[in-house]
Amino acid sequence: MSATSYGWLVLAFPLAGLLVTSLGWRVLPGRTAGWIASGAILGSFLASLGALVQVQDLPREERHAVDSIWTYAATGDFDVEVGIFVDPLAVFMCLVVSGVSFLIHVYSISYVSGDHGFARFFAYLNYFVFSMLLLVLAGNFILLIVGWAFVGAASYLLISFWYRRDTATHAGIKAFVMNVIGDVGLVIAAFLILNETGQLDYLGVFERAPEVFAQNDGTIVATCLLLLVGAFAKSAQLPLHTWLPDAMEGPTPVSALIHAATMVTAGVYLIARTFPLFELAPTAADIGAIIGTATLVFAATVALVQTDLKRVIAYSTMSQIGYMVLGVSVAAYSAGLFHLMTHAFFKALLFMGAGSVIGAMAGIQDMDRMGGFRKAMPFTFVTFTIGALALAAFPFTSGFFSKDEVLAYTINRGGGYVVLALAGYFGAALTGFYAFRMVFRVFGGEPVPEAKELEGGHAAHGEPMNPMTGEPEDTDVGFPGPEHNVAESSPPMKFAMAPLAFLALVAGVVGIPGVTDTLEHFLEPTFESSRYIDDHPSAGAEWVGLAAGGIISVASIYVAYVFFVRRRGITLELRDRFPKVHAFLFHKWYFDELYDAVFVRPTATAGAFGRRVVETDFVQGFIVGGTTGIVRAGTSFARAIQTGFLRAYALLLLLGVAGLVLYFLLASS
Amino acid sequence: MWFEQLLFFIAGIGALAGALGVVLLRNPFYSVLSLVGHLLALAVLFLLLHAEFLAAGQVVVYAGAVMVLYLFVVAYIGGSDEPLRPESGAIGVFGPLFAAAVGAELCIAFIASGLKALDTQGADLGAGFGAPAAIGELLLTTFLVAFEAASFLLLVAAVGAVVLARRRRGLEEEGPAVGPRSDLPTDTMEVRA
Amino acid sequence: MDVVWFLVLSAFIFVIGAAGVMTRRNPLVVLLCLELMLNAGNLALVGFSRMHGNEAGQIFALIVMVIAACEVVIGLGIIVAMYRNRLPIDVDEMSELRG
Amino acid sequence: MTIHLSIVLFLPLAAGLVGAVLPRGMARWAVLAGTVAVLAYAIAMIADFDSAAGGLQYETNDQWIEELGIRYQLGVDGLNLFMVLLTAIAWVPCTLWAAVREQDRPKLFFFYMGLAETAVLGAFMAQDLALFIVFFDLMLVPFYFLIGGWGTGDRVRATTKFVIYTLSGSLLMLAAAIALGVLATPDGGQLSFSLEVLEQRSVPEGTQHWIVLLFALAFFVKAPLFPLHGWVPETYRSTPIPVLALLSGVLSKVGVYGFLRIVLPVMPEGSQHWQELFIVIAVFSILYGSVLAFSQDNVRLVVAYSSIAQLGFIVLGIFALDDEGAQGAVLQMLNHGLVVVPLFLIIGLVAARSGGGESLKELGGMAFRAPVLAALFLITTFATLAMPGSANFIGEVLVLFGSFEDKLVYGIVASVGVVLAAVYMIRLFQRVMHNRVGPAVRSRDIGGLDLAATAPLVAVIVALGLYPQFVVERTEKTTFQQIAAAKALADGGEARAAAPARQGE
Repeated sequence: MSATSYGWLVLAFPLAGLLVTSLGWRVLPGRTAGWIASGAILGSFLASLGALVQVQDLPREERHAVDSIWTYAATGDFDVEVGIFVDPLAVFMCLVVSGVSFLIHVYSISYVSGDHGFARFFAYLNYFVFSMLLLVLAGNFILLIVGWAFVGAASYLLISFWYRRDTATHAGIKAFVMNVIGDVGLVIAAFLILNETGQLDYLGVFERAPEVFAQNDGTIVATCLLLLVGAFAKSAQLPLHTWLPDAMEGPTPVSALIHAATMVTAGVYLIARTFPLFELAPTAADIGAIIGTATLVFAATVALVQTDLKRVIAYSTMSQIGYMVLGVSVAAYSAGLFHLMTHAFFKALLFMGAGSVIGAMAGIQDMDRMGGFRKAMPFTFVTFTIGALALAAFPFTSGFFSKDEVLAYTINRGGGYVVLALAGYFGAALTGFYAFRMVFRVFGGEPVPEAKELEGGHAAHGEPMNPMTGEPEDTDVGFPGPEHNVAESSPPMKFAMAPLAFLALVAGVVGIPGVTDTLEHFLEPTFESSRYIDDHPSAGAEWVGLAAGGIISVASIYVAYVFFVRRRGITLELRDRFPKVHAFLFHKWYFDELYDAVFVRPTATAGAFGRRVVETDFVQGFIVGGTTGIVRAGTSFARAIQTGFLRAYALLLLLGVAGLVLYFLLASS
Repeated sequence: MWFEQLLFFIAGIGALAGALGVVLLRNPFYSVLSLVGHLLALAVLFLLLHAEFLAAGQVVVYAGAVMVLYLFVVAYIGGSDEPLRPESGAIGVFGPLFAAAVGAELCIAFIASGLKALDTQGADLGAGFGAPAAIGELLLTTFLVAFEAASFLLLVAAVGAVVLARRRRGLEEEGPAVGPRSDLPTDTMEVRA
Repeated sequence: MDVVWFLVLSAFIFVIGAAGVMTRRNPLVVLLCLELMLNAGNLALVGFSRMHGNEAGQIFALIVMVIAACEVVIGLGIIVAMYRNRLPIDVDEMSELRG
Repeated sequence: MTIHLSIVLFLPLAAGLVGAVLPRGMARWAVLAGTVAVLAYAIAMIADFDSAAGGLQYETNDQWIEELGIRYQLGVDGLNLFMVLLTAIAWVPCTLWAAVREQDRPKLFFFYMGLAETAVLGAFMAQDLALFIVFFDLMLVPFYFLIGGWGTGDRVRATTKFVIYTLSGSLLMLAAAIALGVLATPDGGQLSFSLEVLEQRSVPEGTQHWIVLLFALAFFVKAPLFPLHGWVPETYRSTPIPVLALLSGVLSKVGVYGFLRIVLPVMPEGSQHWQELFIVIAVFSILYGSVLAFSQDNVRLVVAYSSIAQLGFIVLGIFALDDEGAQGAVLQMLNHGLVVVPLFLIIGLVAARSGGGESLKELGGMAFRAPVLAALFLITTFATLAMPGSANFIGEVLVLFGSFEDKLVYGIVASVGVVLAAVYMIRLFQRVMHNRVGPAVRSRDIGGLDLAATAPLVAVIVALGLYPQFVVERTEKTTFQQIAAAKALADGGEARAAAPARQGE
């Protein structure tokens, strides 16, 4: 079988899983739906491995394959096939997506086992994985947009999975709309590409682009900026990030899968995929790098003060994606993608651990209420800590190699990029701090009642309530289900977390500078047309960077240790001393308030204005009123004539006859 | 030739007089009789125009049958005089005025301008023009549909008239309670039970 | 014999009928006046038929007579129904069509 | 296989007449059978249709009123092929929907349904301007009675408004059409309203201006577009659901179809003259409809205003005077009809589950006890907001691409409408299906017969989303022909020279 055949298989498995679980929701007993869905993703993962083997068999300079099954739409210049494009980048993404997805599917079997929407959940998950793989494998921009929007829709559905919660549905609509903004950006970008190159297929576009665009041509910069709009909306970068923290309303496996490991990194994939365009538009690439850096610092600062466990991880996700965006924007493609992979492992792991803790807390997500879970949940504690270490780039964990590779490449570009790299190191310091803030506050300290209860072997049972608003849940439906599962008692959860913990620790081996560099070599065929392909820092320089990163990481973890273990009151003191700073960070730099004032309210006001003034006064009053006024005047005239007197009608008739005859007389003479 | 012209003038004056009689006589009974005279005069005119079948039909069906129906109805509801009340309002003034205007226009059209293109002496007629045989043949060939439709129309009209004029019990029983309305002007032709 | 004179005559009869329709209030007489107008039309039709030497005009006149008969029958039926229902027999009183 | 368009055309009316003489209970099934037969015939026609041929197929061309040059001329080409199919598809579920519910005076109701289908099919298939107008106005008659006789609420007012609006529009169009026919007749030529002939004749440019304007007025009212949509709120509120689905899904297309069939090919100069104005109206309708749809409380009105926005997109695509734009508009005409019909049927189901409440405040939380209904609604919602992967997306993208080509600014402003569409449609779905259960809501899943009415439509939406090329390849040839003359003008060329020679000339 060829690489593309495997590519189609990769897509076919989750699609089949989607159809089976969605159409068979009434007949599938117990947890069957979950196992079917997981099996489908496993099939997809195996097919990705097959594709990997096949791609590696291709000659190095021709290491990509295209295939299409039917014409999607073709008219005029617009010519789109349902086609896939398989190359090392796509295979790499497929492996990451399907692999992590498989583990999260298995995790979910336990996590949502008590939920009324069990089959629905897995149908959505399979739909999501299908969409994500479609996005990754798409062979042209239109199909990319299709996958792009599909993951947005799946994300919407899963965020508002517990749809009786107002907060969840609000978060869902917010995420969806932000994503649609990104879609529109992509559509316009696709138009510009089509208009200039006459192509929509990747290969054709990349081939034609250097011929039609001058370096930093206005059109190509605009195109790339529009691509960035799409990428940033999906990857929650400034200023289109506000939906991601709210998206934590979804069930925790969803946060792990979509809002940490896969979908939100699609923007990084997009930039890497369209790198020939970005290299023609360095201005746009620089803007991308700057925004990535700004996001990573911004999100890290906000993560310092949030108390909702999942939101802290969400802001951490934004921050880490900032690193990736920075990486792919400074042409460190394999470094950015390397970080994408390791981040998928450790962030999924962190979310799973958080899910386990939230299960133990019976749905409560507030870190202020947590503490001392170390003894009650040893497995969760160990895996969560491994995740936090990798996030903090502790030496020789996976995050250590990937993050520092990004920063080393950035420094290597020299000039202003050094400033960006320094900001990156600053962000790294914050990262270590907030990562271990979580660890120490959740697992350290005195055990809270729930932790004690769990130590005694009883899972806590809380009143079902919305963790955001504290409102009681709609128990008629039972969302999100009365049962809460913790990893310690659920083999599927353990089964999912253990491999991820292992990978979070050791996945760095594929990218040890000067030693392995496996990933870089694997991805090279995709990026070999890049002008920066041979432009990488020496192994020595990278090791210097690694050493700096390691020191920063250890130091920041130590500071967290001091703040949260040794001298516990210090954070409160800081908060009281700098209340404005705290409020500023706690309110996430007031972005939500700003958008509310700038976009939401004016639209709503315009709607109200339209309804009250334009509709009533202009349309109904002026136009309708005018029309009906004329009609009414006409009818009142007619009424005046319609006396009901027969003879009056006869008179009018005769008048008409007289007039007609007169007309013909005059006309004929 | 002079005979035809003489006949035309006599019949024409008769027709006009009959028409005026219909309009001007106060008693409906006399109006009907006047119309009968008018129709007979018209039949003569038809003869002058070589429409023998039509003239016969006019006399037999129209003046004979239809007018008898009129007379019956007049007799049934009582043909009281309609007083020469001075017409109030515009209709009384404008009605005849417009009528006169139309008449004047038509006359201008006919005499002065309209028919110059035509041979006013009329076309040469073949033998049997307007004879029953010719008309009958036309009716049963070219104008068959019109003929059948007309017959159907007559049937419908006959049934309709029966339905309209039949005695309705419910109304009859309610009827006497209403009685003649006293607020009506007494000069209209009113039902007097 | 000039056909025009027949037409002029028909015009006069028509006008007299029209004036009658408008001035008389007894529906019976109004119907008679309508008859007058129809007959005027007939006369014109027959006149034209003579002029063209085409019998179609006479057929038309015949059909008009049929229509007239129908109209008379229905009209008289209505008048009788009015009489039975003790309504005033006056066209000015029949103004249910007022808008 | 020979296809006789007259059979397609008069089959529903015949079914209605048959239903009128059958016993009370049977009328509905007679008309339903008629609509199914029309659908079968339409599908056979699609299968038989030669997409490579550019001109009219299955043409019927007879003398009708010789003195006025009016011909009974029917024909199908790429432009109206799918409009005929849309009509055929839409009528079946709506009739079925009505048939499984108790109706007052069922014979009359279903007779009007049949008559309405005949009228709409006639308007789509007519190739003679006068014939088009006859059917265009005939459409009004059954809908007038259906709304006035079977509507709810203040139906008299609604009907009156609807009739006054559309009638004044179509009267102006009648005047314009007569003027067009007469003025286009060369000295000594035979008066003709046949579109083929009119395309060859020309009317002075100054005259074209006002004739196009009058046509546009009628079509904009029918569509409806801002600011001629004054009849929409009341009419939509009062119309019975199956009739409303047809009114919004199919009837609204007749107007925009008229642009492509009549206005652009016959009066290219006039169309090009008003291009800017019409684009502004279209863009404004997109924004205005979207914003109002966002702020409506009544579910029907949300969809009503969303239709205004969608029709704005279609008009934008047409008057972009670009191949892709026009192709997108044609595709979108089909797509919009296909999504609006199930949308309104679902709204009917939803209202039945909330004790008749159609206000968003009274609705909510239905999904749990009605998962299948929710799934159907969800797919339709996504298709309506033109999510990539639906045929609507391809339609909208083509429209936008077409408008970007020459009118980049308008296109970008219009793309704001895409975002707003996401807002109001998701809001609609969410407020109905999600959130807390509304006070009067008694949710239950969709019944078998209603499923039979809606599910096939949803299946068609999904299928088209997978393979929009099915429509595109059959329509594009004719679509390009229809706009060729006006497009050439817009590009600065000569209209008549650019129009490709039609077949049979």
